[in-house]
Amino acid sequence: MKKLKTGSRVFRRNLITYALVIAAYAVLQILNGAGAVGYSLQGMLVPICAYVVMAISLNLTVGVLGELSLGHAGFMSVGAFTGVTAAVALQDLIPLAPLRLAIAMLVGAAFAALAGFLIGIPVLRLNGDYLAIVTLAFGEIIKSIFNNLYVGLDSRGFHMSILSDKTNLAEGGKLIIGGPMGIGGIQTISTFTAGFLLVLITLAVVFNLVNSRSGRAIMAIRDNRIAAESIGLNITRYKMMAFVTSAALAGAAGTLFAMNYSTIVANKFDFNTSILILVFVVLGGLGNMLGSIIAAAALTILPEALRQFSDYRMLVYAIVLILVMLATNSPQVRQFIVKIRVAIAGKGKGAAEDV
Amino acid sequence: MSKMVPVPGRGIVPERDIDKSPILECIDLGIKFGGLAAVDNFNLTIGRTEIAGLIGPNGAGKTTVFNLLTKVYQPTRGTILLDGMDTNNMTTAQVNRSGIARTFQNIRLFTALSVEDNVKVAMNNQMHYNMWSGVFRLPGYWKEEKVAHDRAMELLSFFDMQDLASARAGSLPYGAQRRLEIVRALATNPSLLLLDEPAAGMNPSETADLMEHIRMIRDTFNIAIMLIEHDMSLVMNVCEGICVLNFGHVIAKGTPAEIQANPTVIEAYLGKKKEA
Amino acid sequence: METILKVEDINVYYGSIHAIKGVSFEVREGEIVTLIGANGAGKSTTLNTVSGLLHSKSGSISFMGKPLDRVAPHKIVEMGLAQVPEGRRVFLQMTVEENLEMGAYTQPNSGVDSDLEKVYGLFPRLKERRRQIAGTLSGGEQQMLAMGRALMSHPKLLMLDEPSMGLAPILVEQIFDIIQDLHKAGSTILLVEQNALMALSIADRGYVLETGTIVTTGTGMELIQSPAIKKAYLGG
Amino acid sequence: MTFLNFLINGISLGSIYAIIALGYTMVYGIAKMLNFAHGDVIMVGAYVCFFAVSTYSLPPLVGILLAVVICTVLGMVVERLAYKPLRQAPSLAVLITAIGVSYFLQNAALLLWTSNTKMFPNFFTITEKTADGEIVKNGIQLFGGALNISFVTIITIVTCLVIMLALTFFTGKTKMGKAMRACSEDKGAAQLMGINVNSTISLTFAIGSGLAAIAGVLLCSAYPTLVPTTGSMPGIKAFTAAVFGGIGSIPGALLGGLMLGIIEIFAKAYISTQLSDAVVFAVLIVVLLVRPAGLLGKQIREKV
Amino acid sequence: GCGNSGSASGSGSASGSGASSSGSASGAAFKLGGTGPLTGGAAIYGNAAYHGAQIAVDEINAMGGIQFELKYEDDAHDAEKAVNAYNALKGWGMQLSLGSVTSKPAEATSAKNFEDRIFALTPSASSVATTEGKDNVFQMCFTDPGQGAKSAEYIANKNLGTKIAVIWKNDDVYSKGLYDTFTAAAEELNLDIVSDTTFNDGNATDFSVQLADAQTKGADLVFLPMYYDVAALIFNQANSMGYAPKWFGVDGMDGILSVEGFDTSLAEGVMLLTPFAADASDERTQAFTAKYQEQFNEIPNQFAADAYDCVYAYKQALEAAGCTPDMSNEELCNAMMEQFTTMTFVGLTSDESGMTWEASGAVSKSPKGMVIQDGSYVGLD
Ligand SMILES: Nc1ncnc2c1ncn2[C@@H]1O[C@H](COP(=O)(O)OP(=O)(O)OP(=O)(O)O)[C@@H](O)[C@H]1O
Ligand SMILES: Nc1ncnc2c1ncn2[C@@H]1O[C@H](COP(=O)(O)OP(=O)(O)OP(=O)(O)O)[C@@H](O)[C@H]1O
Ligand SMILES: [Mg+2]
Ligand SMILES: [Mg+2]
Repeated sequence: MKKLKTGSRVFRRNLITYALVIAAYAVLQILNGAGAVGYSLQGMLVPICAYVVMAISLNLTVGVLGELSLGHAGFMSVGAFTGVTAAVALQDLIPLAPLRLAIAMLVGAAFAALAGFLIGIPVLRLNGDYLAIVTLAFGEIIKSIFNNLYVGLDSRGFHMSILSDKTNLAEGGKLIIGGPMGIGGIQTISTFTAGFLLVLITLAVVFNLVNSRSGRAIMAIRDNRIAAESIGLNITRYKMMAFVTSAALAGAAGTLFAMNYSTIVANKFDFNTSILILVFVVLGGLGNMLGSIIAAAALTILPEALRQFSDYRMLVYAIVLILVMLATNSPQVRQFIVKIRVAIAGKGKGAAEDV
Repeated sequence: MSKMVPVPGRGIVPERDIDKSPILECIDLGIKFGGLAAVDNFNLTIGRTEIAGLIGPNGAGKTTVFNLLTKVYQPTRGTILLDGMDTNNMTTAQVNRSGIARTFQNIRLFTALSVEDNVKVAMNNQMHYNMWSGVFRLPGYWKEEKVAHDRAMELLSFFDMQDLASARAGSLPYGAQRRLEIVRALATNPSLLLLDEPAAGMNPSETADLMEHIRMIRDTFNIAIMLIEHDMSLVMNVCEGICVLNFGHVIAKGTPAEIQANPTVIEAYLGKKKEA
Repeated sequence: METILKVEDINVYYGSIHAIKGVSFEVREGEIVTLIGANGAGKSTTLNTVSGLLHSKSGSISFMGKPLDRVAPHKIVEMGLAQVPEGRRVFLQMTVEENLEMGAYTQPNSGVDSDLEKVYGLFPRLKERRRQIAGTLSGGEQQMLAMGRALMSHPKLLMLDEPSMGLAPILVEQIFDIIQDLHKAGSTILLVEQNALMALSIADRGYVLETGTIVTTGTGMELIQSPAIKKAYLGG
Repeated sequence: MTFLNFLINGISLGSIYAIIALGYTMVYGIAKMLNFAHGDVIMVGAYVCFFAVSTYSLPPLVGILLAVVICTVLGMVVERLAYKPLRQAPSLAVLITAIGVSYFLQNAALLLWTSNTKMFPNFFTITEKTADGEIVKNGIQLFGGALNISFVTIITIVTCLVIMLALTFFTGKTKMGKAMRACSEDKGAAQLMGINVNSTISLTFAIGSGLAAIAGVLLCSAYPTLVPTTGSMPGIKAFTAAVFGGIGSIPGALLGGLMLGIIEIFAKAYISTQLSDAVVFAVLIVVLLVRPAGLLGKQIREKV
Repeated sequence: GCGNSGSASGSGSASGSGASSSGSASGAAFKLGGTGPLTGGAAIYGNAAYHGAQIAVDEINAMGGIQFELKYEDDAHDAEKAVNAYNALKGWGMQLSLGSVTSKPAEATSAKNFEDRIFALTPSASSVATTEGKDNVFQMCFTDPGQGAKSAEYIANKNLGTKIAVIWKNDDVYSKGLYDTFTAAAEELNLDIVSDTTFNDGNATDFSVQLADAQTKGADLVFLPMYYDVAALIFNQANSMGYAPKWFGVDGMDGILSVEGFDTSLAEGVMLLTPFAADASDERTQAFTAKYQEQFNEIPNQFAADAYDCVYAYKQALEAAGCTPDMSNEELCNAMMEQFTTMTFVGLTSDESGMTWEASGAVSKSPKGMVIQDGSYVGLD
């Protein structure tokens, strides 16, 4: 049965991805227990998880849906601010930190999804670079909003104001989001384990979505819009599905990220961050989730690993980035990789195709 | 193939379709691109299970007619009745759901998807499990996927392509790609199948094979087929009724025999030398 | 008649796919040579290798005595070799006329206008549409444009990849007439066709390509008569 | 009057965006790549001119020429080393490489020229002898000083128009320009026409980078602080402007740039300096919804 | 010029971050680490602080006695990278910390300092949140509130202006902190703030609107809670539109006179509260300035001076507490907290009476009111 072959090929690749992620977690935990993980790496574990989730979710938009998004950090931002706000609000209600974090992530994901939906309405009516520029625009708008947003919590509940702090909170009230000041004094309850679980969930969601009728429809639209319409697919519906899912996952990642630092500001989630995540995706390969994971982890660690280059660090980083792009795209190297895949999978056709 | 008989107000219709209402009626259909009227007062009816041919010189407006029927372009004038229903403000997708499927002159496959997925995705509207049952792999998912898989295989085997099921559509040889496009169109359960130059780039023996399939499709699925083709051997052999376009206007309608004999058509399209 | 194009034992790969396996053939001054074969036989690959778009792992190609190995495609065009690529490949966003001008890229500007008129003479439809964006031309109109474009460079050897594809019968006749006119006017033509019958009937010699190797060769007539060919390519 | 002032300020700012966008569009429209390093080439151009004039006290014109030459070479070198190997690769891969180049240029500048702010000299002034000594004028006062149009603005706008006309003519009328468009559409077919694709694309980058140098000088003459990151923000704005005006449309780039500048100033002036960015981008979105192919971009229906 | 300034900074800093500086010859040296933006848009402040500290360390190590090993890591003015940098330093074995140079990163790293019980003395991170609730994090610079309020008082007392405009950066913690406290104080002192406009990273080029607003509302004094590079732009544009109010800056304004190619006449009459003036007459300052110039050929600003002071403050405290490099971070931390809350330190950024610290970590030193006249600072009494 050939079908088993396709099925199993995709299935095998997904399985490998899960396995590698779990293995990586296990190894790190063991080393950590043995105190063999340096402070530097230790401190990066949670952000790496967050970036991995960001990369996978963006890959859903760029790789699977095939639309270039330059504002993905915006959703991370929404997730970060709303998630942390929720966590602060629930501080006393839910003493159990992991549970609080989980709920915070859900809230972050929900708001990001909402943002994704609202943004998707105009965005998805455009194509190509026009769509890209509008995502960039929304990223900037979100940044600018959070830079001017004031949210406080007191006995009477939430208070919100824009441009300047008009929350005038009651006694014992707490200003959570302070405009340019962002959020300070965050309880850092994010943990590597939480991050790891989020990565697994993200993988599961994306893989299962992609390998369902919705996923097929999304990829069909990517490959040929006109043909997709001609077989009766509702373009907007499926584009939106991918876009919103991607946003929601980014939101959860944002919460995870924010809850790892005692402070967070809107500027953190700017155009450069969006671009950085795009770099992860492209470097890892469009539609290739495992690639995204590896790229995100590697490129997050790289600048730290390069610290011994002192002043030349970022210069070296840039050079490495360029060289890697050139290498991964040179026909020779590609052929070589395909050969290896063939050797492993014993089956050349479509091996270059991921998802 | 059954004999064509004239029916008032419907031109000529295959005998077996007489008592059935037509699947498609075009009334005064027309579209302008800038100044140019690519198609102008185009009238045509197609019987339930008719195989109709649309021929004409290059640039006559044949593909444009298909684009109008499938709402890739909105007609600037005229009406399209699909099974008696006006498709006036339908989108391409809606038209497909209400029964028109097509192939394209320049192949448009989902190149990165496997052959099987190209077919399955066309069954999307016959599947009903929602995103969540997909993401959480609920029973609905497994059940429908199984059905879809079996149907896809059945359709592929129809063009004996089942062995290619797992191949990447983009990596198929040219001929196979054209056939896959037809299978994909069939997978949407159309009542009218539009084929735009299905034999283009095929050599005579491949073309002969294609003819067989076209007839088989009509007989097995009991649907109407309308095809554009420049290969007269195919047109004259499989089509029951033929409509000839030139400069966007219908210059002749009739049976293959009539068309082949029609001096205007010879002059504008067929040329002196006879093929096929 | 001296040899214009000489292809010796070329091998072409797409990644790991061995598409052309030791193909050799030659085209002599003033000939029409046709290359026929089923889909995927390697016809286009052969032409693209001659044009320098693809490279042969081994063997050699020489054009008018000069070796073409590793010569850049644009140089090859300057040497007088033009190809009408499969699937037209006209510049969709440019107007018909601009497309034709691109065809004359290697030519001195002085002659361009008269050449334009010549091409318009061959394809009046193009003249009507000279300002239209090529992308909106019908399939056939694009095919005419592609051919006209190639003629603009006064090629010593004109390679046509399935020029009759998607053309109305009457146009197919015209195209083949044009090919013969060009031939009479002394230009040399390498013709790849699905429409084997017509191709062979105007060709001096033909080669039959199957899965990357040349299986038969002979004069057009010989091949038309050969039962094997009849069966495989003439649908007879 | 204040309105007029704001309009003029908007045009001044917009003309700067426009001049950057013009260079951007060149590469963007032809090489079909988002050259995120463009802004940093601008920065390099500005530094070169700065050192030529301030440190080696060469005449401004020489400084500008030097900047143009160096940037042109830089552009071609970068293209050769970083982009050419990716001809066959997906456009996103090139985009990422461009980002790498951008990082590289910024950090190279940081090491070469330190992070210290440099104040760029304003060449575009005239000194007038008056009773009480000389006074340096950097603009024209109208209505008794109520309106002030700086020379930089005037020169920038003129330069923009000249460049726009030149580029439009070049890509639309000249053989080389048409060849560029051919390459941007179908490299393979272009080669079959006898077009040397590599040198053509290389030329595209040469032109783009040369324009970047000019843009850099004008940018810093108008807004004189010069640091290694000077180019990045204007680069993004210019990219926005280019898309806003319609991808590949040269007049569009000019219009897009001007619009962006005017909208930005008006948003600050009449809505809120705090939310101006949000407003600017909101307007951008609305416009793109009304004109999905940008202000002057024409939507080419895909022939089915 | 280009060439030599390049090489200078090259050699200057290459010796520092990463490869740690000399002095550890005598073996036992205190490992002193700090993070700051050495690259990116804010690199200018990070490098200044780092260079200042560098000079102090070299001087101290040359004296013999207490030895320091200095290591600065880049945080690109970003909280996340700052924490990474901090962890790198921690891995290196940092015993005493110079915190972070800029506020937002400092808030993140100081939280780490607090957890790890590694004492921190930041040269220039002035936000309250940096020290708030962290008993072992101290500042060398004024807190933003302190400064914002002081500026307002100063303006009121000297009644420098009746109608006041504020232009601030509304995506920056430092600027926002100063703005908040300034406006609050201004209200109490019923100073009339007629114009209140902002800018941010995205649009920090054109200030015509902000200035026009101030001008049309008839502001006679403009308060600029921002760093000097942007201020330079503002002066430039104000000049070209013929608007010449009184300018009142903050410590971030210091350094404007050393901007290469800046027409200092534009800054004529600019007032600012700064603890440091590079051309002050006292010979310590002059020695420092001279050294700094020949090593990095640029004029040191307040960031450099604060960092320089930090190192000397550490020296004094360590000596007083008789600490040795072999002590644990915990022990050092407690000793330092003890010392800094009790000692008085005289440095470049304080007058002879010196400076002291509250338990909160905030420094109390009298700011110098400065006015720029003919391209140099003159003390405002
Ligand atoms: N989008 C468009 N804009 C402008 N003109 C168009 C457009 N689409 C088609 N045309 C013109 O309409 C005419 C009919 O085009 P069409 O593709 O229907 O021809 P056709 O009959 O399919 O020819 P062929 O057999 O060569 O495919 C052509 O002259 C073409 O130039
Ligand atoms: N870009 C490519 N990548 C991989 N394989 C290819 C590519 N192009 C062609 N092939 C393979 O090389 C072989 C020869 O292809 P080619 O296009 O030369 O055949 P052809 O004779 O021109 O067929 P047609 O009559 O359809 O044009 C085929 O098996 C095809 O699958
Ligand atoms: Mg057609
Ligand atoms: Mg071919």
